[in-house]
Amino acid sequence: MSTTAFRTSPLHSELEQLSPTWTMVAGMQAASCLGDNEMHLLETVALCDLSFLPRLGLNGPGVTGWLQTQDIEVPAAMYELATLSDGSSVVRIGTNEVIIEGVPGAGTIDKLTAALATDVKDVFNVTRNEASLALAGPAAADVLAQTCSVLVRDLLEQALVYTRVAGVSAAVFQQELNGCNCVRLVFDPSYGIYMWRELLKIIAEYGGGAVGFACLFPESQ
Amino acid sequence: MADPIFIERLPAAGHEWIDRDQRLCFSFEGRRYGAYAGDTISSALWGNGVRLLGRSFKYHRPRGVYSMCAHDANVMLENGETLNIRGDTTLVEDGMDLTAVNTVGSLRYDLAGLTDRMSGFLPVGFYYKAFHTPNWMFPNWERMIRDIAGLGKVNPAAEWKPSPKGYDACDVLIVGGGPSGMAAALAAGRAGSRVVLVEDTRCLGGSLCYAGATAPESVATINSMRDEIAKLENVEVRLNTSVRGCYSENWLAMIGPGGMTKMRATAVVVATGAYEQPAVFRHNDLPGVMLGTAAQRLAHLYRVKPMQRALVLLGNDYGYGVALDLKAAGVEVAAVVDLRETIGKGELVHDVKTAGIEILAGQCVYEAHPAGGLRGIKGARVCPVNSDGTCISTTGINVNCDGIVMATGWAPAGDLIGQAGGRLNYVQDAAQFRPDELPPGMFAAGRVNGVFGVDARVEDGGQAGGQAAAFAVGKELPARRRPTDEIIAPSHPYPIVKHPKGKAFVDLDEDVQIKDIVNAAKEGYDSAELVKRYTTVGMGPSQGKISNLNSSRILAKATGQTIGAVGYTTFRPFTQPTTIGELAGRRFHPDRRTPIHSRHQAAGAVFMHAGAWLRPEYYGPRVRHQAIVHEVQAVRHSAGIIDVGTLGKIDVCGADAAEFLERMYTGRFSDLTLGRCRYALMCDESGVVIDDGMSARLGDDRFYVTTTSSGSAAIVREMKRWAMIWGLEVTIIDHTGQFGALNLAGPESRNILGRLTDLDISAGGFEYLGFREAVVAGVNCRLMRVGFVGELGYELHVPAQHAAALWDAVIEAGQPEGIIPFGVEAQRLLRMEKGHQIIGQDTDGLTTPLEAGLAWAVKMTKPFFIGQRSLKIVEPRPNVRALAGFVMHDSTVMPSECHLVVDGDEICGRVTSIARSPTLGHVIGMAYMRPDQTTPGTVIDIRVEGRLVQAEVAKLPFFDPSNERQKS
Amino acid sequence: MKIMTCPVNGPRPLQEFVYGGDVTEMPCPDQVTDEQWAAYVFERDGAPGPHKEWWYHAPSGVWFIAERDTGTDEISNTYLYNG
Amino acid sequence: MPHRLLRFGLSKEYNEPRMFRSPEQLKKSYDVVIIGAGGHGLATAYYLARDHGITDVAVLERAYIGSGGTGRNTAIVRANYLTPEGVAFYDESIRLFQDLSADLDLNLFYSQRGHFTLAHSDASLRTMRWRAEVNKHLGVDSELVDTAFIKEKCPHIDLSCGGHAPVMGALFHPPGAIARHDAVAWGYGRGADQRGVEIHQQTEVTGIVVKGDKVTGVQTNRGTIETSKVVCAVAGYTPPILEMVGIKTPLVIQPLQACVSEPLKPWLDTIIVSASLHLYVSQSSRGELVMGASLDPYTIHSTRSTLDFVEGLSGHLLDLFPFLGDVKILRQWAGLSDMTPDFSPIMGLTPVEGFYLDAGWGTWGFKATPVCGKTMSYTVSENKPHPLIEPFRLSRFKEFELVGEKGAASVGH
Repeated sequence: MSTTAFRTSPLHSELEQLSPTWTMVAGMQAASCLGDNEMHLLETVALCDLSFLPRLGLNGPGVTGWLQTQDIEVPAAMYELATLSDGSSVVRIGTNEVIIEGVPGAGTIDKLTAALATDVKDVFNVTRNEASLALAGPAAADVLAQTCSVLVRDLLEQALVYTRVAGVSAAVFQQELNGCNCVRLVFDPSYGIYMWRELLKIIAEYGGGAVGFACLFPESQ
Repeated sequence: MADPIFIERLPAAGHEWIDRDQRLCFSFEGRRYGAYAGDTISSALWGNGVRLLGRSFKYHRPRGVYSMCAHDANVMLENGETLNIRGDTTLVEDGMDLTAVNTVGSLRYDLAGLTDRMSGFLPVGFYYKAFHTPNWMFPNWERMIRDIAGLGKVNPAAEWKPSPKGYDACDVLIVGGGPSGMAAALAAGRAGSRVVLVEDTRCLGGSLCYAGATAPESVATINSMRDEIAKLENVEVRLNTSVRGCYSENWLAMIGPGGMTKMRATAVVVATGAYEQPAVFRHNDLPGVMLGTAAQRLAHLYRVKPMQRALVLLGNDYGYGVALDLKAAGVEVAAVVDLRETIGKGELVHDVKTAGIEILAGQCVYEAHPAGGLRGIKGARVCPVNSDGTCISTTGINVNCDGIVMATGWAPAGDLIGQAGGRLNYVQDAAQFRPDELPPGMFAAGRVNGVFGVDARVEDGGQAGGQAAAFAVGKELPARRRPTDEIIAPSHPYPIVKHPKGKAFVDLDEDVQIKDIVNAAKEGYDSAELVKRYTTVGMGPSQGKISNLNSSRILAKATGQTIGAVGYTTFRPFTQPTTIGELAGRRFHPDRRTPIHSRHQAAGAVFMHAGAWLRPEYYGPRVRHQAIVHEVQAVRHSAGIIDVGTLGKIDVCGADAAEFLERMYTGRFSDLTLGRCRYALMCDESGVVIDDGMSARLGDDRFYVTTTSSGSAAIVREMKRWAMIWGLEVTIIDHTGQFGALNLAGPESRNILGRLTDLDISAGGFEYLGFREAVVAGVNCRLMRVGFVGELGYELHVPAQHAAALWDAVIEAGQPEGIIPFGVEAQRLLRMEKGHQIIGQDTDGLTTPLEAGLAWAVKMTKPFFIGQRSLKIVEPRPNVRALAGFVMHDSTVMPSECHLVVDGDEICGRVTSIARSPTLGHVIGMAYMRPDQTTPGTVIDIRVEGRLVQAEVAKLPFFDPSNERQKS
Repeated sequence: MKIMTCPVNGPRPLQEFVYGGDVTEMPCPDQVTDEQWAAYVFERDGAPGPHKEWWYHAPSGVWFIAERDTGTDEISNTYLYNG
Repeated sequence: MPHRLLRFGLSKEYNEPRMFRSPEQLKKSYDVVIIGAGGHGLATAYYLARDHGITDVAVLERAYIGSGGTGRNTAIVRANYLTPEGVAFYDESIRLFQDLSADLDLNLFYSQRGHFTLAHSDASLRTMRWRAEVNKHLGVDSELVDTAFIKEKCPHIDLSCGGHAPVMGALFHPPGAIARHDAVAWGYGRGADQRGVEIHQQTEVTGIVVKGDKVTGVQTNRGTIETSKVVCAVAGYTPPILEMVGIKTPLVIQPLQACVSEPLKPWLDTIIVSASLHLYVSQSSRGELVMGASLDPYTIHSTRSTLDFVEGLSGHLLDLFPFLGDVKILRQWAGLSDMTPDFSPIMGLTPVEGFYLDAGWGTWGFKATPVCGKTMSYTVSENKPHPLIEPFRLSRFKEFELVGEKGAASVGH
């Protein structure tokens, strides 16, 4: 079975109102640019929708073993993020559970999805259509502190935490994108619009705003 | 308009808090006054000679500056927007227009002031002893009492402003920026801790900012310590920030300029200082009578001359310093009245003597002489007194003065310690409470710790800071020893003088007098808590900061106990009144939207809140009822599509998946073959129905189950727990938010779906209750042939990011048949025509499957399922109620859901679902009734608005009993 | 605010957790009297003191057991369930 | 001014009689020992003495009169329950409350305000109608009302609820009232004391002597007492007492928190409850807003306060009354609720002869105070359950005959 239809970001309708430049990434219309003020916003704090990044979840007793056959080493430690050769990252979120997140142009996820098509024993595909945001810029830490009891300075390098942000369960981790230190939030897409709006309200108080993904993934242009 | 009244201040001094280059203008009770930037409302008014600043709560007695730091509630103002503004601590803003709260008429001519004259008739708890007979009169009395009581008026037009709220953490939090707090910050900072030092005033220094003669070196001390602190990068100072509450594990609520910060501190140093306590004597509440520290604050911080001619009533050497400060401020000190028989030998005493101020030892102020209708004082009578507060004679001497300054002792500001579960003990020699057992990670320093000398406070703070820093890193605590303290500020054990005419106030907030406490004790309210509850002492806006100690003293004397035995009432948050807005913060309301939300908006959906979800109730522009009928007819005659993405969607995977479902659900699933799905009903351990959905078999080791929208989170949780307890090889994958789902229903649905997939969906190829995985409209899709609405229908489940595309494709494909989206209401109606129950609407918190007509979905013969054992207990019993369908041919009066099914006086049950069926053309419904009533044809009575209407029990389903349509 | 240490996610504010009640052993349904079964379903140990409790870390979906004194609210130990 | 106040102004001395004596020591034995000098215990003592002539009664209190739930609740009285059993029971309580001030000759500030339970969803609207219909069927004044009616009675409320789950209607219960909770205990205490009952404060029960299946005595920190009848009326402190007699129940203890604002001029005349917002609020005759929320989410036997509670409550309060942002909260506190699975109390006889239970008071204990006194005193003197409390028997659980009041809990717990 193969999917040909386009994907839609949970924030598509919100982004649309900001009259963005749309760029097709991994089957999704993604907002690459929201105006010419973006670099300036990044100097305070900016909010960016990264829901277009392909994500694949795997669960089941066979996961680690099978990934090895696919030449992917899953970090032994829980929540530790490892970066693969093509820039995708892999993280263990349970004894038998793993998430892989791609970046524009990376092939790992397509490869694995194809391999999974032939039923693999004890490896179960977990759909990971989360809403995925980046808080970028110096004030990102302050914005997070207003919504989450886990502070940025508590976040370890290369590790994610599952906590609550603005009352919503979310995975939070730090990531440097295009030289810009980002706080990444990944959570249930049904909360996407709520979260987007609340964060924008707070960010506005810092003089920040929404940006397209191109300023964090310039090479994808 | 006349120029504002403005009286010039005392000559500028180094440490003053006012900015003489900035003149402000504000009005109070209709008159305009000048002020300097940095003035608080109280300092500006007092500085302009205004003495009457407020009225008391009960007797509406005139009140003025008392503590000058809002430890009393004398000066409470409103400006039409904000209410109960604290005059002592609120800065004057240009253009403010203020009035005092709780006056009848005006502050100056307050009609309610009469209550003071009648106070003899209104003793402690008077309201418990009248107004209740005759019974019918009470509401009128209560109205009157309510109108008199209460302080500020709320403004219903006031708009809500979001207030920021943030989390923070530090190693050592130091509460209070006085000498001990600053020393603690330095010690902890130098030890390398991440330190946050909070001070609730505008600058560091604490009491040293206004210490004057009581600590001549103070300004130098502050400056040097402040500079040292500034050098430490790991010490952060937060001014104008106060800690309002301390909760478990050093979780502290702080309010500052940026709203509320929720601080987690590994260690806390409480350096909150002490509340100066008033003396109690007749008319001790009138304008002009104030605490020593209040006079010092006025004189040093705001350069306001507190009065012209002062009488200083004191019980410690500190008071001598206050007398000197007054003199330095140009106040004529009429005399110093020292409650102690033998006066101290300290420097300050000596200076007072040399200053030629008369000292009256072993004397007390027996009463103040009111002036101008209680709006001030003109003198006082001074009498010889014993240490226990009894006057040796009451003739005494009269002293003229327009102010009485009281320096008789302290109570530790131990609120945070108490809130955290620490204890204070009464220390006889210091005549005050002192921290005893402190909870782990909490340390006290300075005056709150009973240490008063400046050097001693610095030393004490240093030790506390050192201990806190050690605790923060789990090191052993360095030893602590009490610094030697040249005590100039102990407390007098009983600065309280009775007067036959009363009006000697213990609690100014609540107008509680000495005799009130004594009488309460006499009546049997003889413990600290009962006295509080009966007299309301300490229950006012300042929560007893300057009344609880004297109240305990009086109670102890009245009951012949020690103060230690009487103790104090429980400390509770907040240390200062805290606004609801600050606590509420931004008010996050997480709500959920399905991936198809924007499509519904475009289609004119009217949304309803279903738990956190927003769901289309029906689609406009038609009005509600017409829209629903329209949608129902589309489904019955052609095709409709509904977003069911809110359903719980769970993958149950693993070798034991089938066994797991056998145990979780009442039905059988081990025999569910590949490509089939089945209704799934879940009970709790007591056999009560809690959830239902569909379960489909994706493979030998993989099932896909749906749950109710509201139940999903809890069901996933419970599945995970049971899977673990049973030790089954099964993995629970929650796809609820990750999947979108829609239900394509109606006779035309097969044709429409056919255009979107290569899957064989012919009647034979994809039968009723079949399950398939196939590509539909270019999307990997899970298809279930279900019949919830009683038509040929397909539930399509796809990854959330593809749901919108699928929805668009189906709508597009259905154009020839005129497909339309339908909402929750239409679906409810459709399923009812089919007699399908909705768990939670047609069942309640105690319904078993046996009562709900769901016995068919329960396989009691299985070895085990959750709730089975309990059902075995109730199964043999006759049901007390049963769910059945009914129809109404005459529906001029139509019942609503939850109208009762009655038989005479007996309640037999209730209507759970009812509607006029567009398809059948009459009213249909489901109701609980007595089992013997459930035979079709039986006529049941339903009470509607007091009258009985008849309905005829009918067989379910109402529509398409042979299920031909959904199976077609 | 109360802090609880999830064996997997570490110390977190209590709001991130869901309380799952005491850990109780389900008796074998066919070997108990109706009364014994009712006792299992309804009766609780409501007295203050050390309890073994189920707790669930909602953001990560982890169930674990906490040994907590319901009188003092002190948590002495938390660990994953193992049979 | 009422003539009753004249005596104070006219006499120099304050000659009010003592409310309750404090007996020097415990007697060797009593006919009945009641554990807990809260409203329930003292009311039981009062009616035992007044209606059943049993005056040789000791009421034992660990701390001070009314120190438990009596002085910690939000003082709301209502009868708009869901089950016929519950409605009949609480309706009798209201009837007793209405004359109680006169009966005890103490003004309890029993103030009939009208009680609104707001519905924010069609589901809760259904439950509200269900309650209204059952209430009316049993002659209790309750009605399902629309938003216009709510607005008329409570003009300042924001029915849009700040755009989150707007109010769709409400269950209106005119008899809903508030009262001065402490005074209820004081009044019953005085009444009992005047009739010879001994109230012993600072007296903690350390054990209960049971011979065979019979109660024979009570051990306290002040010595042992012989008695054949013990009433346990300690609500949130029940489980430890039950351990003394080896009785198992479904009771679990959860704190219920409340808070109070500074006094305001009257603006809220009704009692407003919202289950979905976890909020109830009324304005006391002193002018304070008295506010409560739902139970704390887990078991703990301590009355500590939490910040989450008052943060959440403040947010929800602003949903309904957005103009209260500047109003200040003075104090928060907590009490212990002894919860049952069906949200109905557990009352009456127990497997231990002579041990009578008055528990399971969860969040509805204060409103039941008078009727508990009435029915428990009957039950104790007759040694058989009063008809009104028969459905609340402890054995209902093993009989799987619960009395489902969950739907009528003032706040969704």
